[in-house]
Amino acid sequence: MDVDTRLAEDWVRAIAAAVEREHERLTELDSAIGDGDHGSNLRRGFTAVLAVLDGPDAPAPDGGPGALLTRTGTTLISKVGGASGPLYGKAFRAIGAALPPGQPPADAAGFGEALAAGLRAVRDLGRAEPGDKTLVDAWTPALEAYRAAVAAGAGLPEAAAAAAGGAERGARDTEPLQARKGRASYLGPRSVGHRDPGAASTALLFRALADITAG
Amino acid sequence: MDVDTRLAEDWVRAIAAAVEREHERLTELDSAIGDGDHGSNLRRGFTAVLAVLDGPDAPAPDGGPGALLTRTGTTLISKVGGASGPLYGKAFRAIGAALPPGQPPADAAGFGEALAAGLRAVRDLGRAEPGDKTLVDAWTPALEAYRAAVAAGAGLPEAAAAAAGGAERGARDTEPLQARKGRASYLGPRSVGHRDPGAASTALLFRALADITAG
Amino acid sequence: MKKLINTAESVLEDALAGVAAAHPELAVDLAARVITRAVRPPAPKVALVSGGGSGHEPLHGGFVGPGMLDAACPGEVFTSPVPDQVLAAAEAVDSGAGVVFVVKNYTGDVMNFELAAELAAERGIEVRTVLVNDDVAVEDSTWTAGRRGTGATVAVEKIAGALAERGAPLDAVAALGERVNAASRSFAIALTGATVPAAGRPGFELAEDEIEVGVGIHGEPGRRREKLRPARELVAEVVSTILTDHHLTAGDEVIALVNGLGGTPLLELYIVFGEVAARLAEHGITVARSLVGNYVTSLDMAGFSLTLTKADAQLLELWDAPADTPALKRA
Amino acid sequence: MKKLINTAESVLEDALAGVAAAHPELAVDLAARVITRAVRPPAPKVALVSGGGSGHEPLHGGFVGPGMLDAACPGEVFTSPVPDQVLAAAEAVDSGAGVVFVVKNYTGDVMNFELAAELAAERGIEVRTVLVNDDVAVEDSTWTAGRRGTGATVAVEKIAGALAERGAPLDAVAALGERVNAASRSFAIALTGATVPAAGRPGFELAEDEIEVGVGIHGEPGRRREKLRPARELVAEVVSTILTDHHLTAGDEVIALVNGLGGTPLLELYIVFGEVAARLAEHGITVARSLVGNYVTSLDMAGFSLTLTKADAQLLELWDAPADTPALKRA
Ligand SMILES: Nc1ncnc2c1ncn2[C@@H]1O[C@H](COP(=O)(O)OP(=O)(O)O)[C@@H](O)[C@H]1O
Ligand SMILES: Nc1ncnc2c1ncn2[C@@H]1O[C@H](COP(=O)(O)OP(=O)(O)O)[C@@H](O)[C@H]1O
Ligand SMILES: [Mg+2]
Ligand SMILES: [Mg+2]
Ligand SMILES: [Mg+2]
Ligand SMILES: [Mg+2]
Repeated sequence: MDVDTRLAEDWVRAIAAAVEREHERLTELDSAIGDGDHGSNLRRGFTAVLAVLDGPDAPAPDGGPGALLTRTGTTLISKVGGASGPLYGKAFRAIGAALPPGQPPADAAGFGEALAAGLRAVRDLGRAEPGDKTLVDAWTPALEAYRAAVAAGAGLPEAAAAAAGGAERGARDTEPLQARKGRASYLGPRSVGHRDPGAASTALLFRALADITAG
Repeated sequence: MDVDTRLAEDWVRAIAAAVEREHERLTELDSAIGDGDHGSNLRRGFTAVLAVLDGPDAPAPDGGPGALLTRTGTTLISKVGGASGPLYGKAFRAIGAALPPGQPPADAAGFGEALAAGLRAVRDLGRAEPGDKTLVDAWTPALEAYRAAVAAGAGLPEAAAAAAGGAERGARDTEPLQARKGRASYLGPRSVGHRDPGAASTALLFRALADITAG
Repeated sequence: MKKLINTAESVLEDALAGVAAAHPELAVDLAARVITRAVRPPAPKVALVSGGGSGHEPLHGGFVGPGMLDAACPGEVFTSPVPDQVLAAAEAVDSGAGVVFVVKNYTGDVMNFELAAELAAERGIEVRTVLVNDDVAVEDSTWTAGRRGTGATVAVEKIAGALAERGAPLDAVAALGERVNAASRSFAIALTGATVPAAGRPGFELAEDEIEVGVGIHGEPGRRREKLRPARELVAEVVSTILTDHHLTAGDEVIALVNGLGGTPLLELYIVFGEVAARLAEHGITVARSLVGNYVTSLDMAGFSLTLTKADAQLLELWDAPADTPALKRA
Repeated sequence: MKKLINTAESVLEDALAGVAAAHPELAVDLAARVITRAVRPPAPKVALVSGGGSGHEPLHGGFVGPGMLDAACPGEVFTSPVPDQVLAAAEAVDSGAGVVFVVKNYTGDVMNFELAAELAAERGIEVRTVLVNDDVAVEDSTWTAGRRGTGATVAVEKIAGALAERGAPLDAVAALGERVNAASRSFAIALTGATVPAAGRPGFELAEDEIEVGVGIHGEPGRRREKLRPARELVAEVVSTILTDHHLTAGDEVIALVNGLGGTPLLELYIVFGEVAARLAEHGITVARSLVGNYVTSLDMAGFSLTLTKADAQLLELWDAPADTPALKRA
């Protein structure tokens, strides 16, 4: 299974559906250690992304997965706001840029490089280290699990499933951390004991990839 | 028993004590159909009256009951505010004016005339009719009961006891009325079913008179 | 009850100390409880004095200054000032040209200002009283103490104040104040009750989905309780209630005040104002001037009031005249 | 949740429609979500652009006008604006003299303004960013995203805005903005949480006798929870927290802002201000200028923040300079 335009679109739609389903939980997590808008931020963003995909100006079906993901990122940047808008926006733009047009669709290993570019974009912009209690803490183990699976010979479905597991573990593991970046850092030690909302949404993103690639 | 300076002062002090004891209840009544300040208004006023009575500038013990009651009224006017300040203030000033210096202390009948002057002052200023759901509805039956007792030969203690009963009955009887004066009138039919706070405080005033004149 | 106060008893005293510290352009007589301008206007000038219970800030102290009031006398929370206070204010600012009392129509305010007017007359001060009674939630009948005074007070103080500043005589200033009042109607909706510090809990309590319609600014309950609805519907009803009473017709111009009752964010007041403007436009009525914000509050009450003043050239010209007060400035 | 809104989703849109209707002196681009002055200042003039999440009104739209901002770009409630919006604002007001972004230090604001600055640079607009970070409740260390920007934003916008209005060049305006920020410290206490319309309930809930100390303006919880105490004690602690950080000494002059968070009556803010002035006097510090009111709010949150800006002759002179915005006017 390769990453073609169809798969990219399925992924984005699956994320949108997950955000629609889970936005209240994300907002609740953000109320505890942030400002209570993470769910509505992403929901607004992915609603706009769906409108683009369904609109007259949708990316061409033969434009390639890179263009679609780049467009997704651009839309997120221009609709989400907050910390998560630029971070996820830049991430999708970086993933898209790593899948240039005119190339054959990426395989599992190639897509792993694209996901790594997404994480690099997040870290370049947000300057968060692993352990700072941000979405980096879900994305990093997700990528590690993905790469380990690919190295062990897995295809995209298995690698994506591993990544989803890694992201969920990573999100859970943010609970004991004290935040050092973003709004939760203001709480100091009071941020301990809560799951990071951005890490939780990153887990949705990788779970969506696993879902749409699974048999 | 005649109304001398000592009795007038006892009366005022007894009212102050009753207000101190009951101000929360008066405020509660006023919250239901007014603005929730009747208790604190009267409390502020009678606290000031006590300060005058206990202060360096207290009315002279030989100044007569009229001077003391007039002074009480003046103090209420200058400290209470709201509707009840001018009404009770004018009432006490009228009662005081009806007990001029240099006269022998009023007897039960004479004091009845003074109480009637008090009610007249309230009605002149506030233009409330009986049945409008105001302190007039307690003062009017109090005065009637007082006069009936005096006409039947009662002295001050019995007349005051009758007045207290009349005032309490009158206050209770404001409950089914729809207010036509004061803040409660804004409520229209919603004022029905609540006791008028001013009628309730008038009942305290006559009960205090009964208490200090009773054996 | 959670409030930023020292004690319930010292609220007014402590707040006046804050006003004195914050506003060198005002003179605060802490003993008499009177706020005046620090710099007296050139005499003779008709003086405007207003006052009422505290808890409605910036009314009235926030409107003392060139172009509006000469003095304010704040009573205890939700309690009209006492006559001594009003008299002290009148004595402080009378320049011989007379004093206009701007009085909101509540029994307590009316009586206390009336007694003060008598005392002032005894001292040779000429007094006229402008009674503000704009609240259409109250029927003006023998069954009530008459309509309450609310948001129109701001327009009266601004417009009559501007005329006084130009040297108009006592009767003209008073007559104009009455004209502004007659041209104004208000209606308020509350989402929560107000908590008087001395009472310690809200004057009324509403459920999570209830509103009080036709509420007063002292936490007096309204005439009915309803379910909360979208701002658009609430405003449509408020506008039509006022228009029904006011006989405004297409082509008329108004000064519109969307006033917060103290606990409602400005963001929501702008939403309300947007709806007001849209509804009036549907009726062909033009918003010539407007104010959106907290002007006549009711402590921490959430909700809003709408005041519409039918405008004409004179009223607009005076509305636009300079004012320099803590809460209303116009260059 | 009880709010005067149509729907949680349309809050910003509906409020902007209200701003447009209420303020003919402003131009509101409803599509781009940008508020500018209706009358452009004579070019060339350095333009000031600010923005941030909505829910802090009058910040920032209420400070657009002569003497302060050229444009504001309001994001969704408590959510920073998006880069497109900021870019649209910059393009709308750049006269060729460059644009100063006034950005409160929150990760989202910083990132979105940074992306906008890149886009603006691509279009040949010179941009400088003044980062406001005055909140001493947050330690400025590798353990945090740095101090938050709160009340000092008003002083930055007023003072740098006045300098820009006089025709100062880009770097001078930005440098002065930074100097004002560096001279400012803030600290806030909340009595209740704020309810974001889309969330439907308060960001945090406090018991009937609890306060949140060191709270942020987005409903971010503070650093600790305590029992409510008299205003005098709370203020004493807030003042000493700021002074400890600020190294103000006897003889210094300050601009003091006692700011309501949205749900606190002005009456209480004056009580707080009275205590602030008294505490500062004890330290020999003079309040040279002050503001008391709702300037940087947090929706319906009850509570206050105190901002002290160490003043000097230049800052005071520019603080006093003319301004004509909806929320801050100076003749
Ligand atoms: N510097 C950063 N680097 C990476 N992720 C960050 C950073 N700052 C914040 N985040 C993520 O953003 C999430 C919050 O997003 P959101 O609530 O949408 O924005 P905001 O904090 O502006 O309200 C946090 O839970 C965290 O995972
Ligand atoms: N016109 C009037 N005549 C007589 N009594 C009145 C009148 N108006 C109000 N009252 C009395 O005043 C009482 C309210 O007093 P208070 O609460 O102290 O003043 P306010 O209504 O100004 O808050 C009412 O309960 C009523 O008995
Ligand atoms: Mg958030
Ligand atoms: Mg009352
Ligand atoms: Mg009252
Ligand atoms: Mg946010």
